[in-house]
Amino acid sequence: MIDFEHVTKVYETKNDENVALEDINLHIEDGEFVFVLGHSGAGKSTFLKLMLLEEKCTEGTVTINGQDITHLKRRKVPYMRRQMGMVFQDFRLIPTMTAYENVAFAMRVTNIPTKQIQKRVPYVLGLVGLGDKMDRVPEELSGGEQQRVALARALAHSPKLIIADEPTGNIDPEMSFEMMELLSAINSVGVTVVVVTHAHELVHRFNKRVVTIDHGRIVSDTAEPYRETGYATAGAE
Amino acid sequence: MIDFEHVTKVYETKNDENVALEDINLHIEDGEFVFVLGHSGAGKSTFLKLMLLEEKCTEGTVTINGQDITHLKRRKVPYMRRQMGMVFQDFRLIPTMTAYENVAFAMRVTNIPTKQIQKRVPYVLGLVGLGDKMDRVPEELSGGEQQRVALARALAHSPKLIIADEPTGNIDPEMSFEMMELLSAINSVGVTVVVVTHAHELVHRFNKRVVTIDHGRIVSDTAEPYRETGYATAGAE
Amino acid sequence: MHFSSFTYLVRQGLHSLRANKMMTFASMGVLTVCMVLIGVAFLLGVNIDAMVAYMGEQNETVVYLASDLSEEQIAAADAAIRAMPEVVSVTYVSPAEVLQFYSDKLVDSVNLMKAFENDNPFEANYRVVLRDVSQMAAVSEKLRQVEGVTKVLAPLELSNTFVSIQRVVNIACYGLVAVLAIVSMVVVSNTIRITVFARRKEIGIMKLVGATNGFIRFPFFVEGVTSGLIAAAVASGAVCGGYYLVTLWYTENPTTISRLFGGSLVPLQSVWYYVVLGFVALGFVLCGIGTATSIRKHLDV
Amino acid sequence: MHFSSFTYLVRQGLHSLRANKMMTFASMGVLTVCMVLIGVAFLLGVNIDAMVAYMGEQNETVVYLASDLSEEQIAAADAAIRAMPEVVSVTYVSPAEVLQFYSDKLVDSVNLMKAFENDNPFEANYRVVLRDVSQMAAVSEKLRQVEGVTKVLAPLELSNTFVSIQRVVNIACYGLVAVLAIVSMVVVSNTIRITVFARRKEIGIMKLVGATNGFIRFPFFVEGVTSGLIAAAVASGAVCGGYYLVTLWYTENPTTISRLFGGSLVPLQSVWYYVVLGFVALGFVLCGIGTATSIRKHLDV
Ligand SMILES: Nc1ncnc2c1ncn2[C@@H]1O[C@H](COP(=O)(O)OP(=O)(O)OP(=O)(O)O)[C@@H](O)[C@H]1O
Ligand SMILES: Nc1ncnc2c1ncn2[C@@H]1O[C@H](COP(=O)(O)OP(=O)(O)OP(=O)(O)O)[C@@H](O)[C@H]1O
Ligand SMILES: [Mg+2]
Ligand SMILES: [Mg+2]
Repeated sequence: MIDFEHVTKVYETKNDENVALEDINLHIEDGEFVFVLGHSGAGKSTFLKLMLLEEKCTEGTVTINGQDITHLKRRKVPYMRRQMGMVFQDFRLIPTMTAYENVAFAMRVTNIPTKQIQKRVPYVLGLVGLGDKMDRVPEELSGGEQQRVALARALAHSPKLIIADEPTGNIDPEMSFEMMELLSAINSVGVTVVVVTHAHELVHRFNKRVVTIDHGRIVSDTAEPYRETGYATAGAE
Repeated sequence: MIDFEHVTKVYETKNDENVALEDINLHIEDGEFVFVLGHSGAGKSTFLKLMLLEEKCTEGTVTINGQDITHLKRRKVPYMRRQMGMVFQDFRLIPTMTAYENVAFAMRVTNIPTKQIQKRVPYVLGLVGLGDKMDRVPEELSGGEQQRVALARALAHSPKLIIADEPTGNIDPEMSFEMMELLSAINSVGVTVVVVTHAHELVHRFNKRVVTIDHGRIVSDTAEPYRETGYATAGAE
Repeated sequence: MHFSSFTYLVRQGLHSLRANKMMTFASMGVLTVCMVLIGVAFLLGVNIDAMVAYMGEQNETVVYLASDLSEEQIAAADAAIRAMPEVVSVTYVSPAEVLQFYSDKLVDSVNLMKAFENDNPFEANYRVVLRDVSQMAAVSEKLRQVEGVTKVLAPLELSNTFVSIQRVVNIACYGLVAVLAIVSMVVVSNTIRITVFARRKEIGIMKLVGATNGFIRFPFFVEGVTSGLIAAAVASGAVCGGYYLVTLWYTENPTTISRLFGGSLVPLQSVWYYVVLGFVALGFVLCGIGTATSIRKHLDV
Repeated sequence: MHFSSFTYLVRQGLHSLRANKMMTFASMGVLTVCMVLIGVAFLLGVNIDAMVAYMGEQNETVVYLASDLSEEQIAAADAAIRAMPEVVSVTYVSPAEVLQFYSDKLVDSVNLMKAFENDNPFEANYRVVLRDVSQMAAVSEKLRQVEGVTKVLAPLELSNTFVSIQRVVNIACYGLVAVLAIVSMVVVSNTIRITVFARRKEIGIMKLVGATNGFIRFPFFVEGVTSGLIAAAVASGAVCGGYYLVTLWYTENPTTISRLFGGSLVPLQSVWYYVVLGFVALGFVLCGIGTATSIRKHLDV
C-alpha cells in the first residue's frame, strides 16, 4: 500500500528552484500494477525516487505499508529499502562487480543464506536472458544487457514492491514485451509493481492502471483498465 | 561515405572470447539516413563504436570518407572524430560541466570561434527543448533531458556524419518523434545520419533505409524504403 | 552478523582490493613511503640516542682521598665507593701516574717530571665512572660522605650540558618520528579520502539497494586493513633489510667519528620488533579506521 | 593554439579546480604537508650547519716563536702571520700568561706559580684562529715557513674530526631534504594519479568528442600548477611564519646549549627566499608536470 498525500518536491539548484512535483495525491493498493507515463522531465523519476527515499519530499507525506517514510529514522531506511526492488533509469550497477555479484549483492544485503543466493542468482539472470553472461562486469555488457541485470537485481530478493524506471528503454520491443510479461507474472503473485515507461504500445497491451504525470502534476489516473486518453497516445500511434 | 569490409570484432573478456560482429560488409553513401535495428546485444553499439574508433576492429577495414580509419595514425584520430557527432547510449556527459559547457566543449575542440559558440550553443539546446536548463549539470537533469543534451552536443559543431545510439530510449514518444524529425531535417541538408533505435514505430514513420543486425551479422538491409521484415516488427505489432 | 555475511564481506573487501588495483597500489605506495620515512627517523633516533648514551658513559668524577689514611681506611673507602650501585667502574690513580699524565701533557713546554722528580705534589685519586650522567650531582654528594674522601671533582657543568643535549636529541628524534607519524596520517587519510570519494557512487548504489552502513563499511575496512598490512610488510622489509646492510657497512668502514661513538650501530636484532609492530599498528589504524571513517559522509544516501 | 582556445583552457582548468573541490583540497593538503616537512628539514639543516660553522670558528692554532728574536724580527713575524688571508684573529700570549693559565688549571693539585715563580719555563706564543678549519693543515704549514717560528701546534686531529662531522651533518641535513623531496614526489604523484584516475571517464569522453591530447592535458596542467602554487603559498606562510616565531623564542630563551652555538638562529631574512622559491618550484614541477604526465595513460582512447 503506497500513499502520497499532498507531496511536493522542489529541487534547489544554484540558480533557481525547480518544482519537480506539486501536490501529488495518489493511492496504490497492494498487488496493483501501475504504469506511470509522462513527458521527459515531467517528474516521473522524482516520483519513484521519493518512494525509495533517494530524495526527500519538500512537503507532504509518503506512506508505504502504513509506515510514514518521510519521517523514518535514518538507521531504519535500509530495512525499508529492502522491501523494494528498484530498476534505476541509469541502471546503477556497481562497476567493479560482475553481473552475478551485482545481483548477489542485493540479496546479501537482506541476509539471505548463501546457498539460496547461489541458486537464485543464476535463476533470475536466466529469466532476463543473461544466463551466459553472469561473469561479465557491466562495462563488458551492452546497454540492454546492463538494463536487464538491473532488472534481475530488483527481482532477486523477492521484494513486495518493484519500482522500475523505464526498464525497457534500451531493450528491443520483443524483449521489452518479455520483460514486461515477467513483471506482470510477478505482479500476479501479489507483488506491487510501479513502472515508468515511454513504450506506449506496451501500455496498450497490458491493460493496467495508468497514471500520467505532466509538469509535476497527475493529469490522469485510470484505476480502471487502460483507456486511451488524449495525451497517452499522442506520440505512439 | 562509410565502408565496412569484412569487419569482425571480437571482445576478449577474462573468461571467454565474444564475437560481437562477424564479417560485416556495408556501404553507406554520403547523405543517407540509416536506421540500425537489432536485438539487445546484437552488436549495434559495437558497430557504431568502430566508426568512432572507440573500439578497434579485430579484422577487416572501416573506411570513412575514403580514409582507412583502422590504420589511422594515433594523433590523427581526434581530427577524424571531429567530423562526426555521436550520441552515446549512456550519454557520456561530463559530470562537472553544465549542459551549456558540455555542448560548448565539443565545439571548442574544433576551434570554432568563441562568438560563434556563444550563439550556437543556446540555439541547439533550444532545438532539443532545453533552452531553460542550460546551466544545470547533468546530475540535475532528468534522464531524457540528459539524452537531449547528448544529442545537442552531437549536432553542435555541424558534423558531416551523425551517429546516434538509441537517442530516444529515455524520451517520450512525442518528443522522440520531434527529435527524429530534427535528425531528418539535418539529413536533408546533406548530413549522413546513422541511428540505432528500438522505437519501431518511428522507423515505420520515417521510411528510411533499415539495416538489421542479429548476433553480429547483418540479416537484412533495405536500401529501398522501409519494408516490413519478419524480424523488424516481431515485437512492435 | 551472520557468519556467512562475515566471510562474504571479508571476501568482498579483498575482491575490491583487486578490482581497484590502481587505487590500491597508489595509496599503498603513499603509505609505504610514509612508513619507511618514519622507520628511518626512528632508527636514526635510536642510534643517535645510543651514541649520546655511549658518550655519557665516558664521564669521569675524580675523588681525592686524604693522604694520611691507614691502609684499612683506604680499603674501606675503596670498598664503599665500589659498592655504590650508580657506579660502573672505579680506577685508582697513584700520585706517580698523575705526575706522568701532566708531564706528558706539557712535554713540549716544561719538563714537569724533572721538576717534581723527588717531591711529587700530586695526590692519589679515584676515577669514578657513573652509569647515568644525570645522577652526577647526587652521586658526588654521596661520594663526599664516604669516610676519608677529601674532595670530589665532578664535571657537573659538563654533565648538565650533556643531559640537556640528550634531552634535545631525544625530543628531536622522537619528535621527528611523531611529526612524521602525524604527517603520514594527514597524507594517508587524504589519500584514502580521495579513493573513497572516487567510489562514492558505488557506495550510494549499495545504500539504495538496502545495505546498512556497517555492511558497506566492513569491506572497506577489510580492504583498508589489508592494504595497510601489506604496506607494513613491504616497509618492514625495506627498512629492516636496509638497516641491516647499513649496520654491516658501518662496522666494516670505521671512521674517526664512528669510532668516537663506539664504532657500531644498534644491532637490528634489538630494534626490528619495534619497527614491525609500529608499522603494523600504523597500517591497521591509519588504513582500517581511516577508510571506515572517511566513507561515513558518503553514507548519507 | 588560438588565443581564445588558450584562455578557454585556462578558465577550464580553474573551473575544474572548483568543480572537483574535494579532490583539489585533499591533494593540495598532501602537497602542503610534504612541503612543510621539507621546509622544516631545510631550516633545521641551515641552522645545524650554522651552528657547526660557529663551532668551527672556535679553532685555535698555537704558534711558538724562537725566544732569541730581536724586536724587529718579532714584529716581522707578527705582521706575516696577521697578513695571511685565512687567518681571522691572532692573539699574543706572553710566557707569564701561559704560566698563569696552567697554574689556574692545576690550582687544586700543585702551586705551579710558586714553583716557577722566578724561572718561567713557558714560551710566548700566538693563538691563531682560522676562518676555515678545513684549511688547517695547509695554513699551519704556511705558518711554519714564517721566519722566527719554531713550532706550530695545530689541533689537526680535532680539525679533521670537525671537518668530517661537518660533512656528515651537511649530508644528513641536505640528504634529508632530498629524501623528503623524493618522498613528496612519490606521494604527490601517487595522489595525483588517483585523482586523475577518478576522472578517467571524463578524459575518455573528451577524447571521443575529438579533443587532442594537448587540449585535454592543458587544463589539467593549469589545474595542477594552480593547486601547486596555492600549496606553495600556504606552506611558505606556515613555514616562514612558524620559523619567525621560533627564532624570536630562541633568542629570548637562551639555554646552556643555545649559548654554546652562538645564541641565535639564522634569521628569517636570509633564508625565506630559498624556502619560497623552493616551494614554488616544487609545486610547479610536481603538480603541473605530475598531472600532465599522469593523464597520459588515460589518453589512449
Ligand atoms: N567491452 C566488452 N567486452 C566484452 N563483451 C562486450 C563488450 N561490449 C559489448 N560486449 C558484448 O558484445 C555484444 C554486442 O554488444 P553491443 O553493445 O554492440 O550490443 P547492442 O546491439 O548495442 O545491444 P543493446 O541494444 O543492448 O545496446 C554483446 O553480447 C555484449 O555482451
Ligand atoms: N537533482 C536535481 N536537481 C535539480 N533539478 C532536477 C534534479 N533532478 C531532476 N530535476 C528536474 O526535475 C524535473 C523532473 O525530473 P525527473 O527526473 O523526475 O523527470 P522524468 O519524468 O523522470 O523525466 P525523463 O523521462 O526524462 O527521465 C526535470 O525538470 C529535471 O530537470
Ligand atoms: Mg526519469
Ligand atoms: Mg547498444
